[in-house]
Amino acid sequence: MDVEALVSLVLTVLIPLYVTSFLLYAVRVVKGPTIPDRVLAIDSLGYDLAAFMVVLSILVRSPLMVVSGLTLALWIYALDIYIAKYLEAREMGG
Amino acid sequence: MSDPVSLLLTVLVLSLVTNIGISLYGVFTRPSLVKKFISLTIFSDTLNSFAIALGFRRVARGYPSIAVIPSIPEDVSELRAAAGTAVDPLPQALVLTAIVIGLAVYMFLAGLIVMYYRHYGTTHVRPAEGGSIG
Amino acid sequence: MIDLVLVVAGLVLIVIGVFYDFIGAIGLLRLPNFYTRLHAATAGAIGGAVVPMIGAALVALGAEYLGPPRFFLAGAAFTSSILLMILAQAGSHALARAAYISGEAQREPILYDALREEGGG
Amino acid sequence: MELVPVAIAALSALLSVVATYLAVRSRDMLSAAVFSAAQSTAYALIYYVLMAPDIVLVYVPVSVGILPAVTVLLIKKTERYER
Repeated sequence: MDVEALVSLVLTVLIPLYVTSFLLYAVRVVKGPTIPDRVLAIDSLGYDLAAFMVVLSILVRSPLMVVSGLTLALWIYALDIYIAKYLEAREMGG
Repeated sequence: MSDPVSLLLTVLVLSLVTNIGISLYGVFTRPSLVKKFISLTIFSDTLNSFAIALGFRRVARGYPSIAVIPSIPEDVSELRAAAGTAVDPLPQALVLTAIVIGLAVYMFLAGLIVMYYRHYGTTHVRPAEGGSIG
Repeated sequence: MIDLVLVVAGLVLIVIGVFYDFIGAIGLLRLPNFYTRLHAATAGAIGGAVVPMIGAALVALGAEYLGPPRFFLAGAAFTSSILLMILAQAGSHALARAAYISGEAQREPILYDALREEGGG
Repeated sequence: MELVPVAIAALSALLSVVATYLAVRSRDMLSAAVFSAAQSTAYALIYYVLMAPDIVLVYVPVSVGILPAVTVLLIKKTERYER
């Protein structure tokens, strides 16, 4: 078995597990009772989506597409900081 | 329609059409200006994704690649083979400009909403039409 | 031979990452409280994003059929994993501190509140 | 080979429909901003699978990074709950 067939087979088998975990994260985004729960779920979803983009760029054989995964990993945590600053400034010393 | 790939692409386009309907509902009927702002951003993003979906193209075998030719081709047939497996790069260039200009427009709208709040004391649209919040 | 070793090691790391990802998703869905969900989310971020990126870098170094851009893929994935290892904790820490200070999340099942004894967050 | 990425794009579009509906219907503006960020993440995955990585490169900093900042700043300057 050559390298290309091995990599394609393993990554194709792994795709449904990734999609299932994304659906579970999305359930928590929809269901989350408070704002920090939703922000936390979107945060984890973004990190795993960045890893998934790197894996998918190997699977579809175009390695230049990895830059979008890097950008998503660098920017998705900014939402945490904004929401945290808003919640801290609203009720100080609670 | 029996082809599963075209069925899935149909599902994608119908979902985007549903998004356009929901966001236009938000722009037209929600009373708060901030909610109109959020719905307008969603509407603009959905229109951009229609342009991207227009440039997607199915190739004979395998998955299409991005339109990058890393080395100078020797003759025309090599260039034709590279162009035959790539998606259309022109809608991507147009959408790139649309996203950046849209950001400037949203900044201006945010400034206008803050001015509105300082003048009327609320973000409800009713006082601008001459009525009162009831 | 070294190519095959690199590819197999990278695939093993990717499989471990998918396992962590799945466990993190189930934990984020099933755990009862915000502060316990924070633990599951951090495990999902480090084990589910940093480890598969290093694995993808190893696979790209070993797979010769991807052509010369595979070195770019390996470097970008490795840099991204290093930066993610720094940034994920910063975001989670800021969010937990804000949720504690503002009282947004319920902190009911608690044994010992050290932050309150020190006089607020 | 072609089926897997297109299926991911269709699933991501369905998730974006749910996020858009919740963003329009919720009465809390901060929650609407968070749902708008979720919709932007789903759209980033759609753009990626439709082979436009340069669009993702611009769309992610603009629509995941800067637009929630503008929206949260706007909510801070004005009011949080819709009447």
